[in-house]
Amino acid sequence: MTERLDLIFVLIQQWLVGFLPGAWRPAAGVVLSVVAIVCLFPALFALTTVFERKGLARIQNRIGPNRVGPLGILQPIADGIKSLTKEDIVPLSADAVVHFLAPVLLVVAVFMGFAVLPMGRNMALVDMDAGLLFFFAIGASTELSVFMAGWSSRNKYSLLGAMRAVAQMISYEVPLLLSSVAVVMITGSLSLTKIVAAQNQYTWGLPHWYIFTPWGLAGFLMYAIAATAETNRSPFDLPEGESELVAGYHTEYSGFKFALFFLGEYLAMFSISGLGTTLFLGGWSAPLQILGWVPSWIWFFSKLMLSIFVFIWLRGTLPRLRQDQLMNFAWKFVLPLTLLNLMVAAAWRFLGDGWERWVICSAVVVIAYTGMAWAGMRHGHFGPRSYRYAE
Amino acid sequence: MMQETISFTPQLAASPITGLLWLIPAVPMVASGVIALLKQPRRKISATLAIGSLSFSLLLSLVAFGHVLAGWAHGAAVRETVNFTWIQAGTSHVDLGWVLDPLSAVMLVMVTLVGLLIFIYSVGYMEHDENFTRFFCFMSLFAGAMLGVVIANSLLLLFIGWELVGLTSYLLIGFWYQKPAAAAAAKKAFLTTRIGDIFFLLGIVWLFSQTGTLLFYNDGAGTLEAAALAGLLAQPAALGLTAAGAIGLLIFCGAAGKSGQLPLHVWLPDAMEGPTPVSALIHAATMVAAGVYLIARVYPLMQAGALAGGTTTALTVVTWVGASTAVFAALIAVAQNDIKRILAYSTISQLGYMMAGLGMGGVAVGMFHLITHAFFKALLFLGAGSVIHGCHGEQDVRKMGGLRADMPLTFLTYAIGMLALCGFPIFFSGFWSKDGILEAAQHWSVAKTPFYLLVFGALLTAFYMTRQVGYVFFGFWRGGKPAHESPAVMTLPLVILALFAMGLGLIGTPAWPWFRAFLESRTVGFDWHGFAEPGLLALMGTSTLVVFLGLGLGWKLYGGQSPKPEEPDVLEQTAPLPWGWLRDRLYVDELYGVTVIAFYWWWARVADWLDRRVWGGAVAGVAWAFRGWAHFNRLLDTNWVDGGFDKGCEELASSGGLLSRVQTGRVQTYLRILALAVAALAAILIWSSRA
Amino acid sequence: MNPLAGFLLVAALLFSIGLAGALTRRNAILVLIGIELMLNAANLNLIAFWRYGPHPEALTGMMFAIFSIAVAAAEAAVGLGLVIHLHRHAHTTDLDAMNRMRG
Amino acid sequence: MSFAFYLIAALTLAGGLAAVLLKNTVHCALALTVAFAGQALLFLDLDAQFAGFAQILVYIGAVAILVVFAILLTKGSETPKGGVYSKHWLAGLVIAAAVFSMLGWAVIWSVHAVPRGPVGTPAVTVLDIGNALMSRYVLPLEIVALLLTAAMIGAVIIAMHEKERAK
Repeated sequence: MTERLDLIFVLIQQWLVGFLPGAWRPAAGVVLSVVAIVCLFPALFALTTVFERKGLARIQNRIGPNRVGPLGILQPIADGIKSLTKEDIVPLSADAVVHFLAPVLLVVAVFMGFAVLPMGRNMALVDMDAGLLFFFAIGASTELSVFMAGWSSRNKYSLLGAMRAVAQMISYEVPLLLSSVAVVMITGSLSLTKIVAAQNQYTWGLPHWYIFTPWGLAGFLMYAIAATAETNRSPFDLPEGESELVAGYHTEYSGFKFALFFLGEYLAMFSISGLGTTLFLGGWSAPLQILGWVPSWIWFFSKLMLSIFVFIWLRGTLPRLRQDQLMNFAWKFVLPLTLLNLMVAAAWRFLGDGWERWVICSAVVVIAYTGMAWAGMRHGHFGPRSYRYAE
Repeated sequence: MMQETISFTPQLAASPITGLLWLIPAVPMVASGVIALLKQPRRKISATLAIGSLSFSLLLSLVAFGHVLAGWAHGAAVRETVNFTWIQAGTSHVDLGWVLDPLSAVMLVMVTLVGLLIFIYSVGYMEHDENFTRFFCFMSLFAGAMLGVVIANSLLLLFIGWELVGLTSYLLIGFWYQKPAAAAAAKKAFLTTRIGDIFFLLGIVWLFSQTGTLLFYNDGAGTLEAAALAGLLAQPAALGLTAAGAIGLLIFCGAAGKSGQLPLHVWLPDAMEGPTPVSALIHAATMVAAGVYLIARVYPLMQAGALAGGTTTALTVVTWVGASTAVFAALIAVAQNDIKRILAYSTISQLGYMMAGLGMGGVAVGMFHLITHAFFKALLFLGAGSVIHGCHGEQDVRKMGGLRADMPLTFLTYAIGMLALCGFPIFFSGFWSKDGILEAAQHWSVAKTPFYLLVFGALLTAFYMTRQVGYVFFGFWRGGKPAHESPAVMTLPLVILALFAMGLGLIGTPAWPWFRAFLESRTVGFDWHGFAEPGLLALMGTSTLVVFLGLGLGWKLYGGQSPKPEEPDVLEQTAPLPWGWLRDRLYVDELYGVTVIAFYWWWARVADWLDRRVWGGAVAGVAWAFRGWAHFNRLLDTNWVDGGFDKGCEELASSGGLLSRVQTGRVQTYLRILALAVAALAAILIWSSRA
Repeated sequence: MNPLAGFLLVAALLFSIGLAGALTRRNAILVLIGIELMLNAANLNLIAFWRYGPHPEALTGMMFAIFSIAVAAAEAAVGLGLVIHLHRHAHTTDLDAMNRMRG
Repeated sequence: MSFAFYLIAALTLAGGLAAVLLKNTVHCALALTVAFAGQALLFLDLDAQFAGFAQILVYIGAVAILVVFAILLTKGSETPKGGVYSKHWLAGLVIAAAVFSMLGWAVIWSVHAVPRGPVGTPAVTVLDIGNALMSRYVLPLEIVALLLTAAMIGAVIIAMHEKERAK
């Protein structure tokens, strides 16, 4: 019974496909999975918006949405209807084609990223040999859509926001990639299913998740920072800083296109959290061996929602950074530490199974972090600094 | 065909500590490298690095020493080596390696321990120096190089360390290179020791050509093992020497240079221009002892061919040189007024004792004096440093006085060191080690003169040390600003060294010759009958008498009195002429001045003249000839060739004008031509391959 | 048609398009774009030969293409840096206007 | 020759043509990304998964963005007065056509001479590529690493704004 529950989506898919003639079955299976993803994540998006608004309200000592439906649960439906029925304004001087393509490209690219995420046992849409590379390749193309949106609007706030966003995304993509490479080095594979399988082992009932190793913990911290910046979430939400740039690159978007951007950003958050879960938090594996009977997809989505909660929490807690602080942080703090983490991971790989690797790797990581933080504070890299205006 | 590879595979399965022995010199060297990269203000880090690395070496050395001790306790003579091929050229190869045996183990512990204490002391002594980090960089480098000399199992590795040690000595003597005297002293030390080193290198090359290896011990194939020695003995050299004897003498030349033996001692007193911890570590305790250690290390070679109880030419030379150095330097020390210079001559003298001990009594006798001397001489130098520090840089003993009240701890420890050096009976290590040398001299079969020389030296030693202490610590203060006691970081090493200066004698008494037995890997037991050997007690009595005579004489002349600095010395009043000789260091420097240096001066003049007149004239002649030829050519050029060239150039210029139209400066024009050329080239290729 | 020939022809066409762009456009950046297209065409050739060549397991063509991609990235960075510098210097990116050989 | 190939090839060539022909420079850059994407799809069609994704990551993720930045920094998106094509555009076109005819001729004439490899998809995994990079191709890899570093430093230095030191 538990196995059936575990594989319930796979079984449903097979059952549905069974009605079709044999030649069509593989294609139909893929179409079904795509449809499932395309339906599921927007639903999750709707749920998350209300969750975020409620959560932020709690943090800010407010009530939050409470008019539509019980406790405001139906608020996203109202929002959706509103944005669908609003007038779609395209500025007169805007480049109409590019203006239209930008949100579409964003949403398509983000959806493609979900194709390689294993959301449960045997629940990856495509088990690609170079899955991680695919994910990052697709992720890189979202930068282009951001630029397209900002440039086509013919609005200086949009363009500035877009340039900030692109610069930020490029800068933080490097540590994002490098911290993932550590996992690849240990696992020896770019396939996300294999990465999860490598973590789905237990010693004394405890899982072998990578976050429970020195390099994994350090890598996860760096990954989390880079992911926050990559998705333009607070405290790295400069591209959309409403107090400075109105709303960044989607200032000139309204109605359904704006909703698409909104959707795209949340989907990017989901996919990057899903990847983090897969790389460091053991993917769909249970946190304790005795909990192995719980269906794997429940674990995946619980971890995903936990990450989303952390995102919301950060947004409610931390103030926004300044542009120069943001860039300095990326290149002078996060990047060196991820590079060091690669070496620590290599040391971990070659030090054998004994206790020495725990001691050595932990010591290196702890010393590096405290040392960098100390040096940074001392030389004022993160401290106050006079602002240099963009030239 | 030359094939150079570095393979680092030890040939012998050695114990873990022997395998790790290379860390002992390597760690201070690495520390030195790191310190070299630090900025000057990073005092704390550099001192910590230097002291930490040397502490690590000390720890490892103690482990190694314990390993040797344990092997000895089980009745085995420990001699473990790790050898590897450094350079492979065709079939011949040069091997390096290191060895752990009682000799190297004892030296390791001594060097690291004394070195560590001096490092700690230096933190206080060099506190106000702006080049603090540089100092510790050099000191660490020195420690590493010296430890490399100690563990070397190959004459080549030893020589590498030897030269490095010489380099650091040069750097440290000239540490205050702004002082002209220091810079000159550094150069002098470097050049003088180089003379010995050239002979040493000759000996190494000769040895390599004879035996094909430079390893000391290598499972019967090393140079110090029976097979190689027999081969060397069979090979005659000039002057009735065997090859073994000749090589031994050449190596001794190197040792004499480094250890300041007659006649190459002149650099050592001048080396006192360096900071006092340097004088203590390098020019008293360790580096100068390296020569003695070298002789001890190659002792089988020096001794090769000796009959039972007999001696060899090489050892005889060692003995004579050592004994005469001992007296010679002690005589000069009597008439010196610089506190460090007195100690420097005393060091030379004591090194002479060690050499004589090696020559007459064997490794154990010489080495024992080396070890005890290292401790008490380091103590004396550090005490002198403390005095200088307390007297604000004053070094002239005549301008001190009465310091026993101002610097009680320094006085106490200095007195212990001084008594140990004089060989005050029973309680001080110097007594036992010097006694061993005297006993060996008494029984020497060749001649009795060295014995008398050494006894006289002992008398002088006691005398000049009493004179110095009388001047410095007794009487009344004759300097300017009042003196003060040094900080704890300086006095603590003094106290520790003082304990060693007293206690170390216990391991080498005739009743319990532990040290000797350890070096020779024999069993030992406590036996009062050791004193009952015929003549021993009489000898001890003699030496005690001599010491007391020296002390008493010194005290009578200098104790409690405090002559003014301008006043002539007491001895000078009685015998001004010999005093003058002694004060001017028996004119050795001047002798060199009128012989060696004058010769070089003359030779340089000759070479200069040759350069100017003969070679310069030849060059000028050739130049004249070429100038004539050139004039001729110019005539030809202007009248014949130029016309043709001008015509050709006009042609070129006009055609260049044509070509320059293509050079528009437009990138795309170039690109276009490039593309056309590619297309044409491809067409030609395809067309030609078709046929 | 031979599949290899198809890919090679596409590559040749892409190469020529890139070349035409590099030869006819006035903007220096567009010239660089043309050169990028030419590089891509070359990469396509390499991959096609790898796929349809006799020894795909030796990975030679594939490796060549991967290295070529890396080098192209460096080339683009330096090339665009040069263009920006030129623009700062001459206040134009028009290649026709940039025909002086001296700064 | 599958339908997919023709579709992708058409997409790639259209992207390339647009990149060369369009008036607005930013549109050119965007068309260039289409050509890059089509190229990546061609790589996938050739079973070169790794190269295809690397193509997307490097070209779309980095080179295209760089081009776009360069365009904005040089104010290149404004159409110049004298038209977008150079004076000698006809010569360039003719030469490009000549090169194409040469290449096409060479391909058609010589392609049958290429020895055929094994039929079917070559089983090349990312692991194989990694092993090859770390063993046989390790020297080129190191050289490329050096080259990238040099290029990065060079690009930064070239593009760096030299500020006059007023102090």
